Amino acid sequence: MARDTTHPPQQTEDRPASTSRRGFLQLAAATGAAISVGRSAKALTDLPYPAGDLTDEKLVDMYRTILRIRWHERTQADEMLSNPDYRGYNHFYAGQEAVATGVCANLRNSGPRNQLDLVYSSHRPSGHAIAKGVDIPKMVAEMDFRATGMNGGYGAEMHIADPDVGFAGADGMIGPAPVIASGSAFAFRARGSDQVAVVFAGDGNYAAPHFHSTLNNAKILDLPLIYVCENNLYHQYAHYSLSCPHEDIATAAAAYGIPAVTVDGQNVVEVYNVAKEAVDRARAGGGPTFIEAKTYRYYNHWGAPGATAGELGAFGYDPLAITHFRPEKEVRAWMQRDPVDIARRILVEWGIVDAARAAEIEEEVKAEIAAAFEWGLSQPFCTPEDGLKHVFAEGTVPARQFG
Amino acid sequence: MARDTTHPPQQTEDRPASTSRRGFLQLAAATGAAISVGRSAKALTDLPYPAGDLTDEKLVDMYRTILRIRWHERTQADEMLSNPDYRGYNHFYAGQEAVATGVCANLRNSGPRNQLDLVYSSHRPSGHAIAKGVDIPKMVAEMDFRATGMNGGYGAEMHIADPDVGFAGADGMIGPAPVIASGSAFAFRARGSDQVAVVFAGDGNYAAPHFHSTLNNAKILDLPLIYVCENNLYHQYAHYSLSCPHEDIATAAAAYGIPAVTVDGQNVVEVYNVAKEAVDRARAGGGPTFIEAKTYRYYNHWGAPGATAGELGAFGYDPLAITHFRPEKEVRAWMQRDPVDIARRILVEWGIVDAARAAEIEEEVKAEIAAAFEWGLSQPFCTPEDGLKHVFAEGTVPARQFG
Amino acid sequence: MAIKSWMYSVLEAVQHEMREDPAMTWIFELTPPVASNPGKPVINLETEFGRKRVVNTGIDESWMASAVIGAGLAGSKSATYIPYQGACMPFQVIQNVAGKLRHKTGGRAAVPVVWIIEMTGQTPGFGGQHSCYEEDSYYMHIPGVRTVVPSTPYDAKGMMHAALRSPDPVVYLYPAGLRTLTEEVPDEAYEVPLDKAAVRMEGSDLTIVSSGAGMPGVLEAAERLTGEGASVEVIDLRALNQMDTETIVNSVAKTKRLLTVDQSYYTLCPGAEVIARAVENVDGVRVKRVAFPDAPPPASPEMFLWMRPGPDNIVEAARALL
Amino acid sequence: MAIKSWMYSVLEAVQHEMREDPAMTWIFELTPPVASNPGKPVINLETEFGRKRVVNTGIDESWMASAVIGAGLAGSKSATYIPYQGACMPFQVIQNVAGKLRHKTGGRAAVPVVWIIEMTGQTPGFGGQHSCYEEDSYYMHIPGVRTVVPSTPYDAKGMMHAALRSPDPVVYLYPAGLRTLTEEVPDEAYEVPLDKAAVRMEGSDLTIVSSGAGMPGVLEAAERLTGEGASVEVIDLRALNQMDTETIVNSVAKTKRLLTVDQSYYTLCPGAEVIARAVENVDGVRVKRVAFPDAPPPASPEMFLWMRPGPDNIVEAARALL
Ligand SMILES: Cc1ncc(C[n+]2csc(CCOP(=O)(O)OP(=O)(O)O)c2C)c(N)n1
Ligand SMILES: Cc1ncc(C[n+]2csc(CCOP(=O)(O)OP(=O)(O)O)c2C)c(N)n1
Ligand SMILES: [Mg+2]
Ligand SMILES: [Mg+2]
Repeated sequence: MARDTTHPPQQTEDRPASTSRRGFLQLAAATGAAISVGRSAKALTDLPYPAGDLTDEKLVDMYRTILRIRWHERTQADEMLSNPDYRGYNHFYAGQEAVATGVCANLRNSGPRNQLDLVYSSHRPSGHAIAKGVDIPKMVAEMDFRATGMNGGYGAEMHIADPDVGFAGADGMIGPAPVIASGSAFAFRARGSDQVAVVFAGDGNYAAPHFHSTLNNAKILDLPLIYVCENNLYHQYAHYSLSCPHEDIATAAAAYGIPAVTVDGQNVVEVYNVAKEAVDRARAGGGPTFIEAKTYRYYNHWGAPGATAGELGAFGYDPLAITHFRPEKEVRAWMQRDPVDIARRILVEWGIVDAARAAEIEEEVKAEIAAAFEWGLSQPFCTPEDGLKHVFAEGTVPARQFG
Repeated sequence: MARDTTHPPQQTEDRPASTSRRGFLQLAAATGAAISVGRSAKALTDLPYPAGDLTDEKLVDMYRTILRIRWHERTQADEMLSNPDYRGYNHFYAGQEAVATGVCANLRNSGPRNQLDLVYSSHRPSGHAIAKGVDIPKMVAEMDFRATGMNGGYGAEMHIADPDVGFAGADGMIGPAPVIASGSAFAFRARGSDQVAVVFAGDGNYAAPHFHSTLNNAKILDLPLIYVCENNLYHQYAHYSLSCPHEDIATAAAAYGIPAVTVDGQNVVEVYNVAKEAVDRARAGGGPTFIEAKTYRYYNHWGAPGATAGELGAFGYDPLAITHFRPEKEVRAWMQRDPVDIARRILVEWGIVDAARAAEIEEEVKAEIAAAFEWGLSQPFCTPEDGLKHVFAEGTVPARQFG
Repeated sequence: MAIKSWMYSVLEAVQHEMREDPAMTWIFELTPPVASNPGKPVINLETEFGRKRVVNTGIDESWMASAVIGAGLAGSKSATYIPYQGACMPFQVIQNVAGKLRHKTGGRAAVPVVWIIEMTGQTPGFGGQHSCYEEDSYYMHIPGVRTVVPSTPYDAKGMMHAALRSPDPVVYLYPAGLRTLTEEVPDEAYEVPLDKAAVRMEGSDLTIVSSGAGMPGVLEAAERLTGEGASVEVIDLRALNQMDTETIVNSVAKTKRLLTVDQSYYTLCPGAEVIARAVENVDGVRVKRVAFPDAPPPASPEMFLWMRPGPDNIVEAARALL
Repeated sequence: MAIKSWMYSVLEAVQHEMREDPAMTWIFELTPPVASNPGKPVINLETEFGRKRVVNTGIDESWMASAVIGAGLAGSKSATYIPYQGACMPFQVIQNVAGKLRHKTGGRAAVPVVWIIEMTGQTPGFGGQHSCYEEDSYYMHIPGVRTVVPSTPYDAKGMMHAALRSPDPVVYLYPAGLRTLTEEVPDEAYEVPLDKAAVRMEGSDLTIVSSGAGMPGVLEAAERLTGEGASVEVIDLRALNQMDTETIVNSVAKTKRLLTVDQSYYTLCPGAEVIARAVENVDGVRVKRVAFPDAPPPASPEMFLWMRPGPDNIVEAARALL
């Protein structure tokens, strides 16, 4: 959809409108306060530089990606809550969509394998996977353990991977993924490639000993690694302040001499911008960057306890949490700064699409996701004997359960 | 020996002499430059506060401890170089004596077990062991695998331990010791004891993932842990700058919000002072401290290659080092600021002992060490079957080598 | 005495020992030391003993495992609960430090600590990295550490008492799938030894040896085999290191037929050791081994449930031996 | 062809593969990839390939092991040399990540990496933490990883080629005590398979199975037994996982007597697996197992040398079986 550049968004300051793309965005950035929701929208006002290379198409794409992640989650949550035959599960990412989206929009997500940027994910992978461009129907099938799923039903949620789009995969363990990602970055540098490796890791990962290995070696060896710390305040039921002495985890990274920034993880353009700087630097041989995105998840740590079919988020105390839990009003407060809303408002306020078209896009995405679930959940179950395959590149291992 | 407080050391500045202990030491500290050797003795001039609680006896004791470590090493090196029957080995500590000595002089090294401060050492343990007060003859026997050695010949150099003096022991592995030491500190805090745990670890330990675990948990839990980083510039053959982005490793610790200082590791009083502050803080519940002692070892990483019987230090390139080595002139330069010389000069210049008495003490120590070797090397060898003991607290495990 | 769940029984033992010994500590990560049981008071170690003694750490099993070693060396009995996801994070420090400490110091160091290490592989759908029932083999090869794996709430409590009172370091494997078991468990403290197997059923035709999460399936299979007229002897290893050779050998000397059952991978599963000890000591034994194939556990329940040894597999393998 | 040392032979293979593949990397810590051999050019990978491809890291075996996994996932063949002191630091990431990657992704991920893991226990006087010859058991229980242990310079080179060309991750155990061995080794590239045992001596009375550092002692003992008139078959396992069952079973079916020899601790030493496979497949086999006791290796040479299985022990155990 064409954007009417002669129609600047409402202004709170008296500044001349500009028809140059760059100027327009600067202006748009400056007007953020006008469209903020509830709290001062640092997100839209403090852009470190205008997202000068963001075409309308890219902005719409990012909105669509955020919606895909959101509706994949909501649909899956509804399945979990109301379809007794559904066997999948998830560590929901709802609330954090702008992080994966803003970062991955900077990456090479298709093309020959040896050109792709690699994304390493965590136990909370479906948002990262969608942002990196995996086939959603196949992921849906995978999460319900179907033979034609993205990983043949071997992996399921916490272990999905799609090398074809450079999604190196989920890693269910806290600790190893960032170190392994740094190894990919090491390989890129060794072979003179301008690929970059990105790892998404939670605030919980900070305490793992691997955190030090990752950052120290990334710095020492000048690796094209982007460490995206999604600080959603909690690891499982514990607040991050219980295991981290820093208010900003980025402080820890800065100590190594690594460029480290914190960013409002709810605003996709802001995330995009800091990620762009990081990716550009890494591609140019400038070494690692640490990005801490301040964000929040709307569901509890795992699954859908506390959630209601048809509604976004989980409320009430997490029944799985015994001695620690997060306050319900904290969840509701964060939902006021929803990444979907913010992305939509950016599009509308910047005049890229109008509200009707934005709603239409959301309906398109909903339909796409519904179709993905329909396809995914109609796929065949796995063949038991296939469990003996893929241990090694060739052959099968012997069955041993029969004695 | 009585100190003549009316006879102040030579002064380079015009300051009134004081007969108060505190004043005297302040003065003495200020005069350090006069007794410096070759390079400006930051060591003696920059004492952060006067070593006000240091009695003459303690100062002499520290001198004696330094000498014990030194002569134990020199005697052992000579054994290695000229006695074909000698089987022991060492990672020599010569050059670093003031670090262990200054730190351990602040600790509780005798008394009931549940009052002792604990020292965790590294693969370079004999200096720490002597400073903590182990029985030297038994250690000598242990290092030559004798049945009556400190650890019955089971451990030998890199695995010695003496719980009776709170020497928790050497740990031949790089990484675990600091984390384990933090566990002792955790136990002290949990049971309301004012004991402290001290770990000595090399610059090489910085890169280990355990470094992060140790400091992070020490900070978060406010543990009475003192991490003494002996930065002797090299781990094995690699300069620490190859694996650490900080000029001062203390910077890394400071990032956690842990009080972190660097200290001239060649000056025992300066080490004593910073350690005192750390120990006092830890005992009072004030949490951890990181001390980086800048120091140097006179021998190569392991054993006596490059050394000559009867001479201190090893010169020429380490034949064990293939692609990396340290320059000989660096060794010689550091030997100009020898911890034995500096300790001796402090005693003499501060009027605690005169040069003749200082020399006499050295002779006493030499004799003591000679006797330790005589006793140690006349001890019986181990009984083969005893290898099956001490696997568990009770009993022996079966022999399995006979089929 | 009351019907108690596994976790309640275990925490009863821990609570008892912590009351006895004010220096004792407990370190956990995401499994709070809290349990309730019908008709019994809630146990919450964190609130009862306070956060100096009962600590919730960050996600750093290496620290947890190392910290209890340090606490032990400082003279404080100490235990930590390692969730299954981190089951091998502490491996090196247990293998190359803790297990060697007493011996390398000539008996002068004691490490009176317990690592409760969760094992899983009981939940279909949790595959790959989240489904490991393999630690039994890794940990039982370590000398100087007692590695045990109880299979009932009664043993779980008694072995926890024994582990916490032992002067030796203990790897106490906890097959998380057994958390649903309940049985009569005494309220008072008692010990179940850390080096004795249990004969769960006596018989003369065939010896079946298993441990931990393998036991419920073995007992079910043994019932069925008994119904078919076979006389089956069932041994629950309980102690993996030091293994109770005598109980195995006595049984096999009688039955001359041995079936081992493991949820661990086939190659070097505990059953391999059982078989080797049996045939080293008794001639003419016929053996079979049922185990998880040498493949990671797939997520798909269809694949996983087919691969994990169950009662049907055990019955069939037993029939082939009888 | 020339008489070459172990390390020279291995680095020849690495050098060859790195010349073939400009993306291949090598990560080391304190053992520089440098070797010389009489009459041959010095090999120095660091100077030849530069510090972008050949990296000397800090003391962080966890990073080294993980980095090669990441390199492999990025499509670069990669190898790392882990010194024996750090032999189990990378354990978790090999066990719970690398070994499971291909399977959990349904075959979509490949980890073409080699971890050269030093084992020791060959140097009397280096006890406790510095004397571990036990990793064979730990690593061979991991599915999805090929664990091998060559025992001759010829195999060392051929298996290094095979490992570097393998699409599977390979734990390549290197018994450092064998570094003094030399033999005729071809200059050109060749492969020795990663899943085949070698019959080192043929015979009909007794099968002796060992691997790695156990082999020189076994061969010496076999010579002596042959001198005494016994017909001994000697098998060098080479592949620990997947183990070559066929070669073992064929031999034992013939000899009906099996002696396993390991420097690993007795409980769950590789020999336990050999014995279990043998008796599962062949009835009426008499077995014996020689291994290091379940005790950490003491520093004292008197204790250590008595405990470590040597030719005398092997000869005696064999005589008792014959
Ligand atoms: C080594 C290890 N220990 C424990 C766990 C269990 N676990 C899974 S997710 C999680 C919390 C992670 O928190 P964070 O990194 O903040 O990510 P978030 O869940 O908030 O996205 C924990 C403890 C694990 N997966 N791996
Ligand atoms: C985990 C581990 N990896 C490797 C080694 C081998 N190693 C022994 S000492 C040493 C160097 C240690 O250097 P540093 O910490 O600076 O202590 P220094 O020798 O200088 O006293 C290394 C790499 C080890 N002991 N442990
Ligand atoms: Mg989090
Ligand atoms: Mg050093």
